[in-house]
Amino acid sequence: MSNDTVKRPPREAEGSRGAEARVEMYRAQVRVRLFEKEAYNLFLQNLVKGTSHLAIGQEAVAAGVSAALRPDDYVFATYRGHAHAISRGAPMTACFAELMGRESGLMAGKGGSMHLTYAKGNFMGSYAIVGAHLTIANGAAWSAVYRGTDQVAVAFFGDGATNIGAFHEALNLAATWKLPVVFVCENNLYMEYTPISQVTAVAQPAADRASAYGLPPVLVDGNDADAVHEAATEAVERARSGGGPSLVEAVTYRHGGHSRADPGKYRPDEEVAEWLAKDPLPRYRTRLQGEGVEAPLLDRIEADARDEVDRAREEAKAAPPADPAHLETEVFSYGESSWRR
Amino acid sequence: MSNDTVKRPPREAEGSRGAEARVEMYRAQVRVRLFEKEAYNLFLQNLVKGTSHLAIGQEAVAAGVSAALRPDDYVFATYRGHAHAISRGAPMTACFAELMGRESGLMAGKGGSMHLTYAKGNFMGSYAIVGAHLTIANGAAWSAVYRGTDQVAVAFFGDGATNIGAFHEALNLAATWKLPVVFVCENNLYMEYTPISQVTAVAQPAADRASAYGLPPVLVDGNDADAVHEAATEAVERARSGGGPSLVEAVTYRHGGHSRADPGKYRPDEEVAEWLAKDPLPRYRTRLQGEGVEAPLLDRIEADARDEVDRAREEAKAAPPADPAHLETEVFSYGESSWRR
Amino acid sequence: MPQVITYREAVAVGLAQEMERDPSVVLIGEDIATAGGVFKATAGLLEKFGPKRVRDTPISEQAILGAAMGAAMTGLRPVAELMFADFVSVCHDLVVNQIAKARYMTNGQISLPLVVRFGNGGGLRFGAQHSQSVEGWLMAVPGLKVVVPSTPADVVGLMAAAVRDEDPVMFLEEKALYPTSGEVPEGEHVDELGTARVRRAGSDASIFALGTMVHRALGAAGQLAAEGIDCEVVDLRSLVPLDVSTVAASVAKTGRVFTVEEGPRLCGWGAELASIVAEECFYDLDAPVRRVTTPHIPLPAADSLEDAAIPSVERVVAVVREGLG
Amino acid sequence: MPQVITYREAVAVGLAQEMERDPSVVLIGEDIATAGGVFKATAGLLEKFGPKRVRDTPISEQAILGAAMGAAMTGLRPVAELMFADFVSVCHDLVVNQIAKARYMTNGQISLPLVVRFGNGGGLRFGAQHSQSVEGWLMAVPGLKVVVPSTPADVVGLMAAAVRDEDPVMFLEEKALYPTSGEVPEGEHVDELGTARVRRAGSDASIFALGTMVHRALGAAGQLAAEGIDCEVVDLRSLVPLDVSTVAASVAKTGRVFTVEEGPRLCGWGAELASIVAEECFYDLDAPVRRVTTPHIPLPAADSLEDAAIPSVERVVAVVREGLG
Ligand SMILES: Cc1ncc(C[n+]2csc(CCOP(=O)(O)OP(=O)(O)O)c2C)c(N)n1
Ligand SMILES: Cc1ncc(C[n+]2csc(CCOP(=O)(O)OP(=O)(O)O)c2C)c(N)n1
Ligand SMILES: [Mg+2]
Ligand SMILES: [Mg+2]
Repeated sequence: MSNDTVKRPPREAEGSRGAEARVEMYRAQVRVRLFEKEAYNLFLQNLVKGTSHLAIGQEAVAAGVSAALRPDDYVFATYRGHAHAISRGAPMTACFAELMGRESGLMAGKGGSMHLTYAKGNFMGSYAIVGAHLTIANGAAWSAVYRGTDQVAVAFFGDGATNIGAFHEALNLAATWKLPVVFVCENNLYMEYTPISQVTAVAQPAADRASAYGLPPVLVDGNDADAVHEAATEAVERARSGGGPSLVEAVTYRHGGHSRADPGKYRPDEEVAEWLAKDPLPRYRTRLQGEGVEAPLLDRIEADARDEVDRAREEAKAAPPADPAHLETEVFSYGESSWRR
Repeated sequence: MSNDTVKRPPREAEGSRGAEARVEMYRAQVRVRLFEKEAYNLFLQNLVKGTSHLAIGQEAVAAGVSAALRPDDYVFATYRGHAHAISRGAPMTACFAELMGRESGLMAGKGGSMHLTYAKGNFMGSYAIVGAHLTIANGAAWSAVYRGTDQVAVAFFGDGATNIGAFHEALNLAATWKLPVVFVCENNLYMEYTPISQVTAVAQPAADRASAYGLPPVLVDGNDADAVHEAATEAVERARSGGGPSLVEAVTYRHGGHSRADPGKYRPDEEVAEWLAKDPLPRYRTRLQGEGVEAPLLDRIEADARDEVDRAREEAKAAPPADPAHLETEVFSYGESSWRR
Repeated sequence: MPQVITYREAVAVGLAQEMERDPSVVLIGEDIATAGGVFKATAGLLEKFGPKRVRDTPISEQAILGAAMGAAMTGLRPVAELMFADFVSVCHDLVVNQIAKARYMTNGQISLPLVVRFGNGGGLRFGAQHSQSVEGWLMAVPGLKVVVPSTPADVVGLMAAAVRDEDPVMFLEEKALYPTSGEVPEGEHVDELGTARVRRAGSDASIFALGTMVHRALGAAGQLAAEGIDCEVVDLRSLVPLDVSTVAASVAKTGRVFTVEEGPRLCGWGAELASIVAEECFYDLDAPVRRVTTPHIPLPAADSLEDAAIPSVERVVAVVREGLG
Repeated sequence: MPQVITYREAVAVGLAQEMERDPSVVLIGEDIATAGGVFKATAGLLEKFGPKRVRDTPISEQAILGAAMGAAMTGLRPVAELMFADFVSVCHDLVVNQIAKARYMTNGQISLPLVVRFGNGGGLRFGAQHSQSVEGWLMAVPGLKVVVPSTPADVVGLMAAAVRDEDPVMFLEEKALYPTSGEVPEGEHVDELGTARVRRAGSDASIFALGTMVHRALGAAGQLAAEGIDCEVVDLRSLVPLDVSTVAASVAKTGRVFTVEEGPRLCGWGAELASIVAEECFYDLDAPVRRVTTPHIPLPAADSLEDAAIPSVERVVAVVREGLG
């Protein structure tokens, strides 16, 4: 075994459903929400130069699934991957720095917002060609089985990805080989601007396809971290114990547009209002409080996250831009780009 | 409308299920069987130089579906497409000549066995990259709807094609746009050498996927031209009347190997024996006779086909090889290949 | 009176001109209808021509190109958008094995009058999977025509030529040029595929460029003129067919050849052009052929890196100066 | 004692050598296990290494390469077969956007020690969709290494080097060479990527070739020698890395450059090589660089046509003779 990303010893297992774990799921959602809002501000200030795809409104999915995972599990995400990167421990400062093209960025500016990767946290990358990473997640799962570990691979993707060929190939291979993969479809009802229902032959783009791979349909409320966590825990256990892959469809909504400054105006006002009312954060906070978690603790979590985000943003802003001296490094394993010998 | 392949006036409709039509389905199977046997002989004599994929054992599918079509419908096939070409009226002489690389070949030697095309019969080609032509058939169907005709497009493909991305994309688009396409999966239980069951997450690779596109499962005995014809007629009517696509899985078997001289030894002897006993030709002949069709009529059909095939083979053998003077013609519409202006 | 419009607007102008003329012209692609395209290049066409002729698709690029191909062989003239040019990779089979080869394999039984539109190239800080210049990939495939306009007028005129062509045309719209403006002729405008344009006449050196890089080459020529170096800038406009005679005439005049190419170093159109010159214009050459390209790297996202990667006016100036020095 | 084996057998020999050495080497592909591959190049490996290490897949090329990529980034060294090289088109995204770019985009966080094997090239009368030489497509993509062996010994040695390499290597096996035989060294054999070989020394002209075309170039050199023309034949073996110094040394010696390339004319490795020579060896050149290629057409199926399309010994002889005349 040659690649040292796999040698890290697993940290202690997470995934308990106790009150503490649920408070942590709240924290996870708050951290992402505040990070994303700040990313948007930086975009409006023209400090994030390329594009960025925010997960505001969808935080419960990343939080619920991540809490069901072990640190040595593998996670693969899309261009809408800030939430997943942060959930796997990617430092916020380096994330902001990457978005702003700084030398201290998570990938030193080479990847940008759409490609956040944090191999130290087994966050194996964000992929910007719709569908591709589903097949790659299979590979990580296959490798885990081959190496005799009980690691699980998770791939997050959107509703739109269910109509691309790679989705089909990935699901069939995973099911046939009984790979330990959890495919998590974040169905936010829209592709870029087109409603998924307009271009899909079935009502639930993922769940209604599960049977085509011999899998049971799993449909959850993607704005409820507990529901997501429960479904994910079951799927992860199934994968870890040799039961093969799962396809989980979490129905959710992005509060903003698809990317950058898209105002998302193609969506009916009532629909937006309805989903804003289902905002996973206040909903979860209310639930926790209803179950006896003290408000000051939750306030504290919010304040801590605010501080963390503010600090990270300022640090990142202060960092120098990516250095053109490194333009040609890391094309090949010997550190540079030369195609000559 | 600029392409003159679409201007041909439709010949009279076929598709009746009367005795005469069924005798014609027998003839269709016999013609293909004898053509294919001859093609194999030519291969063994090294007169067919490239590869060839025979449909011996699968003739009932082409016969049953073709009898349900109108001459102005569009047909798309795979590299295993001799049967479909002949069913759409491609002259046997030109088909043999194409297999042997002759100037008089159906495509003057440019295509070969895997790419038989006979646009005059709306046989829109044989495609050798698994799955691609399913998406292309959609285009012909879309065009028919756009032009306001009631033409239908049919795509034949193998069981193995159900696991490639293009299959999924084609089915979803066809179902979403309600295109008049009939997708006919000829499930002969094997890809090249690997059983389809070994690499597929569901038992019926096509029928068990229909629901993923909101379609009903259709599974028929592919060794029974009547059963195929019935299912195809229903699917074609549905398509023609605006009901959208169908996915028909016809279970069948190839008597020989995948291609060329493959002896097909990876298949258990009992399995081969079982399927040889279900040979669609003697079975259909027996049925017709049982229903009162006179033996001499059927003998006559066989003898005629034998004559036709013999004559065609000899004519093709006598033809000169493809002329290198035409090597660079028909790359572009102005007749040649120049990339310079 | 000629109008000034953006390169982005020119796409819709060109398409509308052809759609009005010929009812067999239809558009498909992701988000091209209601949203007017992610680059807004098809804005207004749904409103003008209706949902039958301007259709949104699922994220299924193979299905998109397959639909275009099947429609083209049965009487329509589809124009398919692939959004970012990088996405040609998910439907490469349709492009290289099906669309490019159908006429030849069928000995002319099948014609494919279709256009594929791509948002091509970098400069927008989109990173390695959304910034590629794919004209070299396409040029390498027999059976495809490849066009890269550099001005709004060329977008309109070459689009018209592409739509009217009986062969599949890969139409590469330079993303970095969408916001740029220029004059377009009044009335119907139809240009000719396979014709290069000398954008600036000169006698000391020939700079061959394409798309976005034409403007950088012109910028460089301007600076070099101030130093007394008189460059000819040739906008190739079309890679297939390639206007070799205009290339050769320029080389005969200047004897010095430079190419300015946005793609990475290996096997791009610059290599092909250099090889044509080295074979056919050898005795006209007074100095080595020099190619300016992006280094052989994936494009980075950070602005400081992307700016260092893609050929700049300064880099072109430096290479030409050194090449003549 | 060196053994004589076929090019086809050499594939399995090379793979077995590496699989014995390193348990992280695994194979996947369509029909590679039970059937031993459609080219029979992996025959016997299932029996030797078992179904865990040699796995048949569905017809799902994207899934195959995705599995290889995900496995490579998590500790395995997969070798994936794509059967006919033409099929890279159905998983081009995995090759060009994912595998090629992962290390760069992640600034080295991800390593991809994997090999993709392809049955490359024509000559078998398989027609346009099963005969392509795709090395040019792959060479054009930053982040990929590209290897094309021409002899059984090179198959073994370069396969070992490819498997041991930390980067993704595209390993193109020439279908037309599978039945050819040659000596392979005894014992472990590991070669080096990026090294060209002078297969025949000569002083009048340099002929650069790859794979199947190396043998045609040697055939031509033999005939030309009889006419008193002394050709050097350089087998490039590897396009990335490219052994530019061996190329340049040969050009310095002969001053006359010919490339013999199986792919179609535009934007292949021959164009790149010609452009390198035109840029870096300009003052060594005594005559135009001449490229021999297949015309810019899809490959036809008929034997008479395919033979006329792909460069033949006679064509190489004629071009060199004319080029020196
Ligand atoms: C193959 C491919 N086609 C198109 C795109 C452009 N694109 C980027 S995101 C997107 C919409 C994806 O929708 P969905 O899968 O629902 O994910 P979401 O953005 O809603 O999270 C599209 C079409 C792409 N990146 N890759
Ligand atoms: C994309 C692609 N992958 C692989 C192949 C090689 N190949 C040709 S036929 C075949 C088996 C196809 O099996 P199936 O779809 O069941 O059709 P059948 O040959 O049984 O009619 C394979 C793998 C191909 N032509 N295209
Ligand atoms: Mg979505
Ligand atoms: Mg089959």
